Amino acid sequence: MTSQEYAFVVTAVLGALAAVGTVTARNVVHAALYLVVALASVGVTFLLLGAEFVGWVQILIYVGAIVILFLFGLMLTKAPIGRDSLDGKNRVVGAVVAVLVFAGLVGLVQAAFPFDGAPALPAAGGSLDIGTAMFTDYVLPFEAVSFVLLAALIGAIVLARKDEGDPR
Amino acid sequence: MIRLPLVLTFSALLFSAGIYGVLARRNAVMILMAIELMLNAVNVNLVAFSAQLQDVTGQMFALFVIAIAAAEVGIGLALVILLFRNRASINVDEVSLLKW
Amino acid sequence: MVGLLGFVAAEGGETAEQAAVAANWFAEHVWLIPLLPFASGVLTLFLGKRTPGKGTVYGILAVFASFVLSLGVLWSFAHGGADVEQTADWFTIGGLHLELGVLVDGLTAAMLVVVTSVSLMVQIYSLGYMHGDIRYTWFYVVLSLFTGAMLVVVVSSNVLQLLVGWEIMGVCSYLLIGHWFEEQPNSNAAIKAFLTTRIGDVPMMFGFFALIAATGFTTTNIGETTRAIAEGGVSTAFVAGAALLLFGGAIGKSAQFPLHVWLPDAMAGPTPVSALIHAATMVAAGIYLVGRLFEVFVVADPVVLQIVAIVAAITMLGAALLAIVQDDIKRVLAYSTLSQLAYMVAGLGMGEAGYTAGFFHLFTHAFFKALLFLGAGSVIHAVHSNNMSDMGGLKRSMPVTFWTMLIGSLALAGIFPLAGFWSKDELLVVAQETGTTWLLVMFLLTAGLTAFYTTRMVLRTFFGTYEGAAHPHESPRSMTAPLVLLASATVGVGFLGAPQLGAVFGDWVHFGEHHEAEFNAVLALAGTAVALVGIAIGLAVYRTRRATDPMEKTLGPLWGVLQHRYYIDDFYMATVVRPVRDRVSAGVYWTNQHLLDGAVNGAAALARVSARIVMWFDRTLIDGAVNGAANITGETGGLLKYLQSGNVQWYAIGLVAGVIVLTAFFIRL
Amino acid sequence: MGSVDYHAILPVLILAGTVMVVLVADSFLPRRAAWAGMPLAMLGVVAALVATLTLIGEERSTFGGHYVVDAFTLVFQVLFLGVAVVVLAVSLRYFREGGFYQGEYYFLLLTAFLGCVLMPASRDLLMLFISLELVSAPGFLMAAFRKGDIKGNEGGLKFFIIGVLSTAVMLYGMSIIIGLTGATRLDEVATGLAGLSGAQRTFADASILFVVVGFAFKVSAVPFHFWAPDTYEGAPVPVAAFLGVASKAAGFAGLLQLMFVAFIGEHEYWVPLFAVLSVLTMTLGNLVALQQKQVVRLLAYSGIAQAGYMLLPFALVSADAGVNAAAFSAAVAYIVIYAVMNLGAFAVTTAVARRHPRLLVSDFAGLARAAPVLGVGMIACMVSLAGVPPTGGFWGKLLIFQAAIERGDLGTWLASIMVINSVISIGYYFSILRVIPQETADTEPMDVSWLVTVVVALAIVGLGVIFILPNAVAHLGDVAVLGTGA
Amino acid sequence: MTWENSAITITTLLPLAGAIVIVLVPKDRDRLVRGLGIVITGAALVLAAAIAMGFDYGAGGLQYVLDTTWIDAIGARYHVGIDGLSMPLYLLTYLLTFLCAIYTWRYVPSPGRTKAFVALMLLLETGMAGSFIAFDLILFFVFWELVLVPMYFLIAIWGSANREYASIKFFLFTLFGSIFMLLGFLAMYFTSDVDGAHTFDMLKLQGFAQGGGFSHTFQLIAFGAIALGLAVKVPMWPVHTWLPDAHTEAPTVGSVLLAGVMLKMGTYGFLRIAIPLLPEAARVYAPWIGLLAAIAIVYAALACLAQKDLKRLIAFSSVGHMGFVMLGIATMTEIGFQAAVFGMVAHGVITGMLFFCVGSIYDRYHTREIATIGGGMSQSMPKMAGIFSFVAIASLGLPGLAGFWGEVMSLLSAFNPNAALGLDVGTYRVFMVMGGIGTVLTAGYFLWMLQRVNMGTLPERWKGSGFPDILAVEWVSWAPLLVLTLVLGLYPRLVFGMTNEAVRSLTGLFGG
Repeated sequence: MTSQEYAFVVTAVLGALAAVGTVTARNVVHAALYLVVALASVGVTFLLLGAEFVGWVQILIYVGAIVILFLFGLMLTKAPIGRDSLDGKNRVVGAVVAVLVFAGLVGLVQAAFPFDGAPALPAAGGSLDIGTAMFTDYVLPFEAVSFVLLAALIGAIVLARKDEGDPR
Repeated sequence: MIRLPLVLTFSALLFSAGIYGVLARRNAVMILMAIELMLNAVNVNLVAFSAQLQDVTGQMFALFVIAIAAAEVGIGLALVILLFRNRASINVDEVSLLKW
Repeated sequence: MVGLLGFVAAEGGETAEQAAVAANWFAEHVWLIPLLPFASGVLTLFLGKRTPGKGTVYGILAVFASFVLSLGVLWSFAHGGADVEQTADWFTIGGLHLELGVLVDGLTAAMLVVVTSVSLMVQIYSLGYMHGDIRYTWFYVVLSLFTGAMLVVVVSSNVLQLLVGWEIMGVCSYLLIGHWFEEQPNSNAAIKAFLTTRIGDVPMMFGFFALIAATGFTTTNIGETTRAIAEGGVSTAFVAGAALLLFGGAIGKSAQFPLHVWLPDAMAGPTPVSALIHAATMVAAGIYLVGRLFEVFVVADPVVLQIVAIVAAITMLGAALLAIVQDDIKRVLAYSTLSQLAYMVAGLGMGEAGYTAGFFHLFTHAFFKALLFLGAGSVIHAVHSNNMSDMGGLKRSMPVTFWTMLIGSLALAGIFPLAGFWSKDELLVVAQETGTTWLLVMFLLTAGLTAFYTTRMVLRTFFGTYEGAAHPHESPRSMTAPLVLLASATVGVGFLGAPQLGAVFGDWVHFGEHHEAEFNAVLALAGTAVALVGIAIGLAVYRTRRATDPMEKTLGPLWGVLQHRYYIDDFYMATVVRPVRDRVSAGVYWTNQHLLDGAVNGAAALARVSARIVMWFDRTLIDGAVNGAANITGETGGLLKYLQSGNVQWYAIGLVAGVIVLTAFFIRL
Repeated sequence: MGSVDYHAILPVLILAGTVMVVLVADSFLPRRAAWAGMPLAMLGVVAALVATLTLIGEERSTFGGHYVVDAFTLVFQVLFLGVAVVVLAVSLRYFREGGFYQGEYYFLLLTAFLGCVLMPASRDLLMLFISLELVSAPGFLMAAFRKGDIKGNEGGLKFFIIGVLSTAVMLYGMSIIIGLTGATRLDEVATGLAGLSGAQRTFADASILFVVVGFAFKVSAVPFHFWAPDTYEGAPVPVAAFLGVASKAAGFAGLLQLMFVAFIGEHEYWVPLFAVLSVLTMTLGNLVALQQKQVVRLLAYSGIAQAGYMLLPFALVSADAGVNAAAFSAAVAYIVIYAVMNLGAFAVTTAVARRHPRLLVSDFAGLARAAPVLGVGMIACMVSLAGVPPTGGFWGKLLIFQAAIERGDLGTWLASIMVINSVISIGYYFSILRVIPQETADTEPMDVSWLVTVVVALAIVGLGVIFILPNAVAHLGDVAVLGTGA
Repeated sequence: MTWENSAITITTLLPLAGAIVIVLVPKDRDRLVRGLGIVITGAALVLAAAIAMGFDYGAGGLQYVLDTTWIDAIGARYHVGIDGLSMPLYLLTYLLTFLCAIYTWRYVPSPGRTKAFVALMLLLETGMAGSFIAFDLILFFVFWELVLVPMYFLIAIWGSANREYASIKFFLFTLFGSIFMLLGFLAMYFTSDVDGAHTFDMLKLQGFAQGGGFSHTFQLIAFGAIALGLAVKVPMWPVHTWLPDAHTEAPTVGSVLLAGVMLKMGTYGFLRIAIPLLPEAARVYAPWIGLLAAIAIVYAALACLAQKDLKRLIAFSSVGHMGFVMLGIATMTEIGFQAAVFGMVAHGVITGMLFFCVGSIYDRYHTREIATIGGGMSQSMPKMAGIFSFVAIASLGLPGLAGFWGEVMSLLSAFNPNAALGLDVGTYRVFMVMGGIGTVLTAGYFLWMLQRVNMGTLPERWKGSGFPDILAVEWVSWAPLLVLTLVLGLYPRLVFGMTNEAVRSLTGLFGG
């Protein structure tokens, strides 16, 4: 156990708790805040793994932008508060399925990458390489993603905007 | 440093929590949040493997996933708002006009 | 033309050489004989209505020509002409080669004369009898077709060609019985006749198949097939079977027990038709068939001929008894015909020896029975009724009819020297010679009965007082002339078989070695005596006309049995129908509605009821299986669609659960 | 890393340019003239199509092998661009009269087609993922384009939720595969997978399944199909056409590459999986379709069933390269044929929607009289979808069938199940077909856009060509098989 | 391209081209469309006749062969040709369609739509004719199925009251059967190995089969599948139940073509495919086919007796007649095969004509209920009644008319089946007797039908309805059939002469 690993474990536990909180909280705002914590812990994990660029992007975009978006969404839709209004009737089924998934995934992970004797990860690094790659090999996906974002943007505006009169 | 299985386990937990949220939450925005958790789980994997393999590909991939996730959130919220405007409710279990 | 001139010349008594040439000409042109009536039938059909006389002229001229040619053929045989066979390729199917052909021997020649002469008489007679009928032209068309078909049967040299003629004859008979099809009983009778004969025809067809099979499916030629049978190579059982099957055809067409039921009903047709088809010619075709293929019967196990004789005996006596109780004059004659046909069959049943006698009776019977029918027709024409109870005392108003019918009746009764006497006598002789005493007794018994019912008929028709409604009058020339001609034939033809005159008929028609008929005075006397006794009893009973038939009291319960035709028709109905009726309660009413008349209708009803069951089977089981399968798939879809609950989270659960299950299932651990 | 091969990506460039032009033009067009986006888009699509055609016979690769032009790419690109032409044509009137946001719609539609066009050329996991999203994201939005209609919202939302969920699962799988193999290029993934063993291989296999989920969702394979009927029904009919044809074909274009190139080495593992998917999909689709009364919904289930047939060739993969080639070419040929007949059906449905917005099966009664070309077209498409010999659908099925028999054992069973399913499917195709010639009180001729008429006529001609020259289509698959090196 | 190798292709595809032309004619030019229909079918008939003229009847084997590539992806070739077995049926197809086109001149049944009607009829013609010339299994199958859709629409659109049920039943039944047939074809394809390749070519497969290429078990299975498909089309008992419905509901022209030609595709398939390609299995199945055929004969006759609907009665009678054809085939003898082909042609001519009659009767009475017609047609329409009787009597197998030879020769062949079957003759003799019973019953129902339709007096309700007797158009379209009925009856060589050589080589496969 290195110090980095300790830090990761703390972050991960925090993040995990926050994640569970996100999906179980009875108050929408609480849920959103839990989400902030969970996403931030993921960002911290990235940083701990040495992926600085991705880590900061995570923190800025998710914590900074997306969660705000969620909050706006919650306010606009006047989301009510309370277990019944947030959770559906299939909590049990959902829980069973989720536990199964978790067990399965952990099983697979443990089998494929046994904990005992697993080597410590080196730092991911490469933030500079990312910049280069983004505009050389990855220029095509980059352009494509920009179209996805553009489409999402335009489409979201069209759908979300309040029409006066004619257009359905 | 950090051992891979630990990271992967964290990711699995995020992913499972997300699945639970998608299945159990009735509020559409909550579902969107749960999905974000799942996508983040993926990113955790990608970055961890990127570190293990000492290759930026994983990180690149993660960046694209983040971008796409942002787009999805935008689309999702637009749909939710649209639904809310027409129904004054965003509980997905009440949305079952279309069936059979 | 050369031949015709030769014929005339030969008649003029020129050289034998010329005569031979002429004779050959006739024999070689036999094919014209059936063709002419067919041609006239077609002409009448298409042009008849636009020709003067509504087309009758074609038929009569054609039959007359055929008649002349037939006489020529017979004459050639009289002058020692040999058998002639001419064939032309027809078609080949597999290894089976079929030829269209004519086979002329003495039997053919005699039959040709019978058919053409009676047909000619009937056609002339019909000019008057059918005058003003709604389907006058059509009647002549069918009459011509019938004549042609019958002639085809007579001249055929192969079995399938014979079958063609045979069935066309059947259809013509059907059309003519049902000529007045506006009345349902007539069309019923027509159908009954066709179907009953067809029941016989099917075995006959199988018999033909057997013959063809015996040649290894190479030919259908009568000579070759019968030779193939006779020369062995096939088992005796096979031959016996074939013979019995062939006899089936004769039973049907010649109305022998147990398929005799159609003939009395067939009297629903116009009387000339009854005379031609149901007395003189078509019904004789069955006998002709047996004669034509007699080789098969002869080489077959003797039991076959015994069966033939027994069937004949039953029919002979049974029909004669039935004739006693009939009121309908045509039915009297119909049963008489049955009985006389049985004589002929019995003759053949006695084997080679009876061959000539049987056919001689066919020959003579054709003339006097045609005469009797035409006479009866003349009477019916006058009184507008078939029933003898509506007649009586017609002797004075219809002298020609009376006298000619009297001749016919005496001939039927077997009184010397009329035709019937000679032919019956010959049969008696053969029975005595072959030692079939039981048959001899039957012959005599039947002869007595025949004389009795004939007397009854004549007395009830022509003597006593007239009891009908119409005003009887003598028939027109066109009708009386044939009567007179036939009456003279009745007087004359018997001598062709008279032993004292050389029995020329036997020179023409014989099987194997010509069997010289002896004259047996004792038998002749016995026959005559029996006939006279019959007449005497008849006179005694029916001399004075009474309201009810005196025999009714005399016969007691037997009268009822006879009135119900021995319950045979009823029996058919009961045995065939009852099993169905007990199960299908609704069938009872239905059966009563439709099955009152006869065995054929009964059989048809059985068929119809089973048809319903078949239909049910069809609808319920077969369709049901198909529809059932369709329903099952539909229902499954109906349940499955509820998977699509409309709740998106259930969809998500489905998705994730699907992933879990599939992973769990297919993962290699 | 050489310079970019602009000729190779020319179609993509043209299409992308058109997307921008349409978007920009729309903001300048007055609302009355908003329909003009359609001709603009059409122009771009046709230009892209021409550009694609100039590439025929070429083998090119650019962006470090992320983008490859070969026969497979071209077959699908031409197909997608053709579909785009048709969808655009049938959209014009529907959207113009429906009071929709037209410019944005054309923009989104073209963006989605951009994704479609990228899909077959993409040869790595990342590009496949992004192409898929490029198809999906506009799809989610267009599905909900009937803004005022709750059903439209509902359909869009369901599509979105299931879509994003399956994307997440797919990404998880991809992340593991990348981690295990260290590669994203499909051929490298194949080599990487070959080097795995033990538990890692097991994990990789599970991940393959996760990846398949993303595409199985796209092609609406059971049990990832639930969104399809609801979404189709709620969406504008032309969008349903897009989802039912282009989006589905794009899914298959991706799936074909993944399974026949990247994951080919693991076929022993995933062949039974696809067998199950295929059987489930065709059977459930057919059985439920029997119950449908609404035409778009029925077409959705029909599309599910058809997807089952298209999945069948995947289950035929074996060590025998000959059989694989046959299966691959059968799948490609079937997809092409399916696209033609299904588009025809949707085109007709779009036109009918104008008079009968509810689009019940009974609304098609009398179509043969009201609009003969549409009636005949619908009949031709239904007969063909049902696989009645000797129509296109039949040839497609026959190719699959032959491949299945060639494969033997499992293939034979699958072939039998397919035959049974084909028989069942006749039931619902005929439920539509049989009402078309019926006589109805309403004999007034239907007012049909000439564009739709032309499109339907083209579909009829297309089916006719397949009918007379089945060889041509059968060989499309052969051509495409060369490109993947499968 | 010479006349020799392109003649049948041109002739077969001409109606298809004609259908396309007709689709392009403006909708309101009704007469023109019908006229075109007559001209096109007439031209096709002339071409077919020219082919028949140029045919060498003495030579065995195929003539007018064209064998070229088609769909190499699935191994199918465009192999067409004609031989003695195909020729009569090929000609019959063109004749009947031509007559149907003429019959249509007067009017197109409700709901009109002349263009579609004529075009479908032409499409049908191509399909039917094509199945008789195809020598590649897939090509055969394509033509075979091509018939299905036009016929479906002919019934579904122009049929009578219950048309929907009938058309769908027809479609599903036949499609169901043909799927099995296709499976059989494919099985043969995959099993075959001619010069190292699989093949769909009938002649090559025949050679392969002769060389013992197909195992016994394989033959049994493949024959079963193919025979099922064919049997539905024939239709053999008990898969015949689609037929009465389809025939009854179809418009006159549809019934004529259905009965006249389409049913023959099934029996032809037995002679062309099932038996020569799978001779061993044919030997095993023969008695069973014979049994079904014999059952069909009796069953159909009984069913006919129960019918109240005139057209349905005729429809059921087809089942019986095809039973005779199948019985002939089941004997595996030269005579039997010949009888079968003759029976097909005769049935086509006679039953086609019967359906014409019934159609025309329906036109006048607007009912097909025998009880409602109530008899007396001889009074209202003597000529119609006469023709109807003539045809009915021909149909019951009267010697001298066409119906006779097929029946009698089929029964004759059943007397002694092919020795190669290794069966006791008794089995087939039982079938023969059943057939014989069938002929009696057949006579029964036809005569009973005539009694109830033609005979008796005209019921009150029809008095003064002034039915026109046979019209000119009807005369023109019927006369050839009537003449043919008579000519075939008197001169059966017309058909037997054509088929002799082909049948000989077919029987040669059994060494019988």
